[in-house]
Amino acid sequence: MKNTNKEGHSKSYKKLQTKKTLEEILDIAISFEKTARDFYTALIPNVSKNIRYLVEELAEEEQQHFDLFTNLKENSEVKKQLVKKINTPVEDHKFSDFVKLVDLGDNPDDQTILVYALAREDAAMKQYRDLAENAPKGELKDTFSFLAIEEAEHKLELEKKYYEIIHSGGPGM
Amino acid sequence: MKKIDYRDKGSILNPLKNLQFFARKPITEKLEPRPASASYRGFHINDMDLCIGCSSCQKICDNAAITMVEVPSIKEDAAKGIRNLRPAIDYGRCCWCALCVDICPTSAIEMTREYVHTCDGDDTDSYFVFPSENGIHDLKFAKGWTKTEDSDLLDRIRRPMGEMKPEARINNFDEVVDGFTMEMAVEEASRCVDCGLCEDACPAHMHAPNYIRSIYEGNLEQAVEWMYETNPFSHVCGRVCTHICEDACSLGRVDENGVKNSQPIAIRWLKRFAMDNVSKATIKHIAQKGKTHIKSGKSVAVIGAGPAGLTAAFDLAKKGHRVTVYEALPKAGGMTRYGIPNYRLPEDRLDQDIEVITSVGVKINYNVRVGTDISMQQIHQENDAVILAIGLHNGRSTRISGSDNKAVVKAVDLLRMIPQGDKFIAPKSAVVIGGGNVAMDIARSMARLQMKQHNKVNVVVSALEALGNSFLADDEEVSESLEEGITILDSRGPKQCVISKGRLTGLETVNVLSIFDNKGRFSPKYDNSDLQYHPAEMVIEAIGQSADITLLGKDLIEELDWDRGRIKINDNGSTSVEWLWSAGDMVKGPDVINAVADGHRVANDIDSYLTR
Amino acid sequence: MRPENYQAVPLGDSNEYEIFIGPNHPGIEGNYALKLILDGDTVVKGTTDAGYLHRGFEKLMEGRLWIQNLAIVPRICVPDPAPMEVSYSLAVEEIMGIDAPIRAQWIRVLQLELSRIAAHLFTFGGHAATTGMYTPMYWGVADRDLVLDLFEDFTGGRVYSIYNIPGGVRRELPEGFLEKLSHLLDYLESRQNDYDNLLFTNQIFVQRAKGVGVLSKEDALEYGVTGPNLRACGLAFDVRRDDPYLIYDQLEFDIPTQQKGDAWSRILVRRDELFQSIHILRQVIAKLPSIKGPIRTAIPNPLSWNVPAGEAYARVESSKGELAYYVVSDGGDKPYRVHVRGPSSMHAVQTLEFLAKGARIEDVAQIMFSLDACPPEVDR
Amino acid sequence: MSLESLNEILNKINTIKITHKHKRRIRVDVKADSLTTLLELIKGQASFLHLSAITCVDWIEDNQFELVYHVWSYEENCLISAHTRIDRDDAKFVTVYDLYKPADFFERDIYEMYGVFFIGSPRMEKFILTEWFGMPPMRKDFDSEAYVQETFNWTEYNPDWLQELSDQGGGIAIKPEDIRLSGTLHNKATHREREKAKKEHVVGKGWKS
Repeated sequence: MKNTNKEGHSKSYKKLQTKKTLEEILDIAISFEKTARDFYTALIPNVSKNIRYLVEELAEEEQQHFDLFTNLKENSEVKKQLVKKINTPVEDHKFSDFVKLVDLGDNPDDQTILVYALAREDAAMKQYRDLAENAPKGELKDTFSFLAIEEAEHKLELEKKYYEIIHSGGPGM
Repeated sequence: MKKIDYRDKGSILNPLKNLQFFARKPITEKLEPRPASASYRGFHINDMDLCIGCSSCQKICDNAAITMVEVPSIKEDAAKGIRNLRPAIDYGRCCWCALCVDICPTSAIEMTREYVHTCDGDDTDSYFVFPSENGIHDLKFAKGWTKTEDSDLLDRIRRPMGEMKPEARINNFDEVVDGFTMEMAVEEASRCVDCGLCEDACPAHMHAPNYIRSIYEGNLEQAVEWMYETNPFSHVCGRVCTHICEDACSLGRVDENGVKNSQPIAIRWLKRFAMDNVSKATIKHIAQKGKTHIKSGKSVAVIGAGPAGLTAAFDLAKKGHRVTVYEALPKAGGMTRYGIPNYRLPEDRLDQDIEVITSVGVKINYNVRVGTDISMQQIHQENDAVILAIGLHNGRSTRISGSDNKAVVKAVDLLRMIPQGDKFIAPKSAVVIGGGNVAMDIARSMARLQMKQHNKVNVVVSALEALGNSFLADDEEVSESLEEGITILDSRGPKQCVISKGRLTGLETVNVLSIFDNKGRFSPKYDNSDLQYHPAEMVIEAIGQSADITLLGKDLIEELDWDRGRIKINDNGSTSVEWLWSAGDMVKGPDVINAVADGHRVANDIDSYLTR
Repeated sequence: MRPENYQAVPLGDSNEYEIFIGPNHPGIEGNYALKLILDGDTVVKGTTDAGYLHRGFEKLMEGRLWIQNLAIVPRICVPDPAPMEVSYSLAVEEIMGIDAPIRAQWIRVLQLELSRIAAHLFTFGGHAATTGMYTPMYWGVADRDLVLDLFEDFTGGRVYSIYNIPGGVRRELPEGFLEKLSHLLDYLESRQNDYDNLLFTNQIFVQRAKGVGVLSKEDALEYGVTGPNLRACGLAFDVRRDDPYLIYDQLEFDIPTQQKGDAWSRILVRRDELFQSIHILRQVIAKLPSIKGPIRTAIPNPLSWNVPAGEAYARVESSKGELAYYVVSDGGDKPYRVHVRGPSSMHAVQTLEFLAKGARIEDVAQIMFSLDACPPEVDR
Repeated sequence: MSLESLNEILNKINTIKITHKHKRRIRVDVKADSLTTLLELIKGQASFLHLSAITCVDWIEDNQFELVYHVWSYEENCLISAHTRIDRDDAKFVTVYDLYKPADFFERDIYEMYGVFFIGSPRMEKFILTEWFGMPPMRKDFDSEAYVQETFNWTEYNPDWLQELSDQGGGIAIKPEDIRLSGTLHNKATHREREKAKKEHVVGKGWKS
């Protein structure tokens, strides 16, 4: 399996930049989450059974994002939460930034999967952040900021998991 | 003073002198309780949060006035040494001597200045009092008798453990600590209040109060007997145990509202003392106790001759089963041999533990790597049950840039080489990434080799965690490392291994701003602008470890159930595959005593499986 | 021989009959009884009946940890508990081969002398009451209460101080304690005239007490009499001076004596002793602030404290006389044997029986009280 | 009197063992048959007039009673403790009443508490334990705590707070007599012991859960 992270960035960036409404942006974001979810779901049988839980959790988390964005699009009430979220930004801890990204290969180990997922979230976060910076004030900017925060949050959670699995020997220790 | 003459006839009018009292102001005392003095021994109060339920008050009570009562709403926490027992006092027996106050290890129980209690007729129930922070009548009275440093009855301070001076120990792998003398051991043992919190906290539930008592009585053989009831790795645990027991010890509680300075009993060192002072022959004899001579006809294979595997093997062999242990490496002990340096655990001590275990009839096949030399299927076919206890022998890598250079090595691999006797040339300078005990082990081993070979120590430990706060290694490991000339750079995150022309030149790190999130979960946060460079000929990664499960083969991996990366086991160590059990580090994480406990659990379950 | 509603029993054809004094006679200090055979109102024979307060302390102590016994020993003599604690502690310390720090020894002296004052104040009243005078009893008890206030202040308990521990004392003196003590001593001294007028030179009392219960020096020695009772016969013996313990050899005090050996002599010796105690306490007040240092020599954790095998006979001078604890250890965590030698065991039995013989019935109570016997020392 | 001359007097007893514990305490150990001679000697020749106490110690494992005579000299300011041992099975000894009148009290006390009969003592009869007909209670083989257990009942309390705790599944866990009367302080609070106790108490009484 080829890692498509890097080259995917500019393409999707342009795609998003042209969108002008919240709904349009969310549609794209939803499609990204769907792609990610499908990617992880497809990966599940390819990894050794002992670490399958990692990929399953990743797929599940992407699904949650998918649901969240879909919900956001359809439900105006939820939009209030969007504003609330923007006011509590999540900081990027940069903990995993120096870990080298390698190809997933046919039979990736847990660390490779985590690093891959982290890189993916990092890219998404940065992309939304850029878009938010370049967007004019208003709903559009807010939406991008929100998405950036969502991705940052996911990255942070993954980093905690990364610390537990790689740096301390396993979860719950 | 006026002398009174015996011949004094006085005057019959003498009493009349007292008529002057009509002119004196009468003394009137109000008929109400007078405030008691500041150190009055009145009714008890008990701080429920400070109280740990150790029941020392009950033991010292000379009138048998204290009953320990179970309070279900208090959460028990064996590892922290908290029981849900609290004292209730029978004021029909109490004599207000305050010995309970003076012995309380945590200063939870105290006395107030309240001293009046009345009740109707036969309402004697009101004499049985369950003191809380508010006292008998829920009235806030000022404190009376509380413990002072003078009145404290407990011996709070440990007997110091002598150790080699840094200069003396830095160029060799001799054991650092001296161990107790008989006198010191007896004194240390005498400090014990026999609360048993240690026993509850110990994963293997070692009968620490019993063997401490035996040591106190000078009966070391009996102490060893107590130890072998629960732990065939008593030499090992006497030296390198994580001593959860000592964290639970009621004498180790320090609290800003309670006792300011108190040290737990050196349970681990006492165990070491007893083991070192009983002959191998006697220990072998003790280990035989309870061994059945009836052969069950069943056979069990154990994969991995570490503490978990061998404990299970020990138990099963004593129960009459034929036990074969497969060990990939040339000697037994697992991580205790190939992970722990000699200066902490001399090999001959470990050898003795192993020898005792094999003496009950455990057979170990060395240099047999399952999956390569013999297949899992074959083992399964030849045995009724199989225990997988292979530990965590794969070191994790940071996978930062340059970490694939051959001068970047993993600590577990290096540690394995040192006792194997490999001729290892230490680098003149090394950086260790990691802040746990493994990092300290390799750093200190490296320092010793450097001193031996180059006469100069140059080891830097770079850890994410902050010293004195989140640092993972034990305090004594840190302080001893520092004494040995090792530099510890805490709160540093590895950025890259700097490679120049294919050669490693050093490690670049960034600052770690914080380590915990607001829920106390590890979540390191980097400041990439704060860069540091540590030149080194070698970078040693000592972060996490994982189990090498390839020996299972694809099919078995697929057949087994897993739990977040580890083989899923039930409470008895049984996996989802009927004939397979798993124990030790690979399922519970690295800890010797946990592995021993696991070994017992698995052995018990297998025994009942085989004899059902 | 303890019939309820005891009636005087005529003995055959003689003029003699038997009566029973006690065990709760108001003229008796504590619970014990005297069986008297009377001829008219003259006592032909008196026999002490003890055991009403037997609580088996010596047996109890064999079943309790060394330190737990500290809560028991003061109970052996309620009016004067401090010497019990100190004596027990001294015996254990001797077996252990340790000494209490100097400061603790001074504080112990302070406690002992205060206790002596309290005990004597108690006795004055009791003795007077046996002659029908009750005011000294009210005064004595009221003034004793002021001493108890101080006990409460520095030991945490009014009567059972439980303040000593082998190796020292449990607590530092509270701040300002010595000033308080000094005030109390001033007050007690100011009361001297009152007490003298009311009791010691009051002819109503003196005439009743003079010549009653006369004990010669020889008889006193023969019967093992000690303390004020012995000193009232002219022998200036005091454990504090002649077998000194703690820091008594550094203190200056007189040993008051009288020559006649009767009830009045005995109460006069006690009166003088009270003022000697004040004199000693004044010295303690002057000296104690300059004695710094710890108040306890460390002993092991009491739950596993084995006192090495050995024995010690620790004597102190209580308000009643020679008090001694004979403690034997077999190296265990509890005493193997504790023998309490209370001075009253000599005074309340053989001496009393000796003095009662030939006495008049109305003097018996006074004789009992003038010996200042503490019956639980007999019973234990 | 000098220490030498005192030693000289003491050494008139052939089998004596003298230990000078400190300046005013001398311990001597003599055979039972020379004890009276010893006391006669030190009273008559060394002014040890005051019998401070006689103590009996029950050395049950040696099957012996030890009698200790503490005698004090007002002149020498010195206490001699004379130790002797007698057979526990044949608990008889001669009185020293003729030498020391207070022996009456002490011997009677020992007779009552240990059952040692003093031949010639004026009052070998009941004194303190008038209503006691059991074994002399100070003997080591008399277990007073067991006697108390058999003879008396413990007060059963059931205050509201205890009822409340019992309703929650808690209640009395370790009774004081479990610790105090077991003859050892061995802890009953470990999980192991409590689980064991719980199992035992299911059928028994008193366990509230």
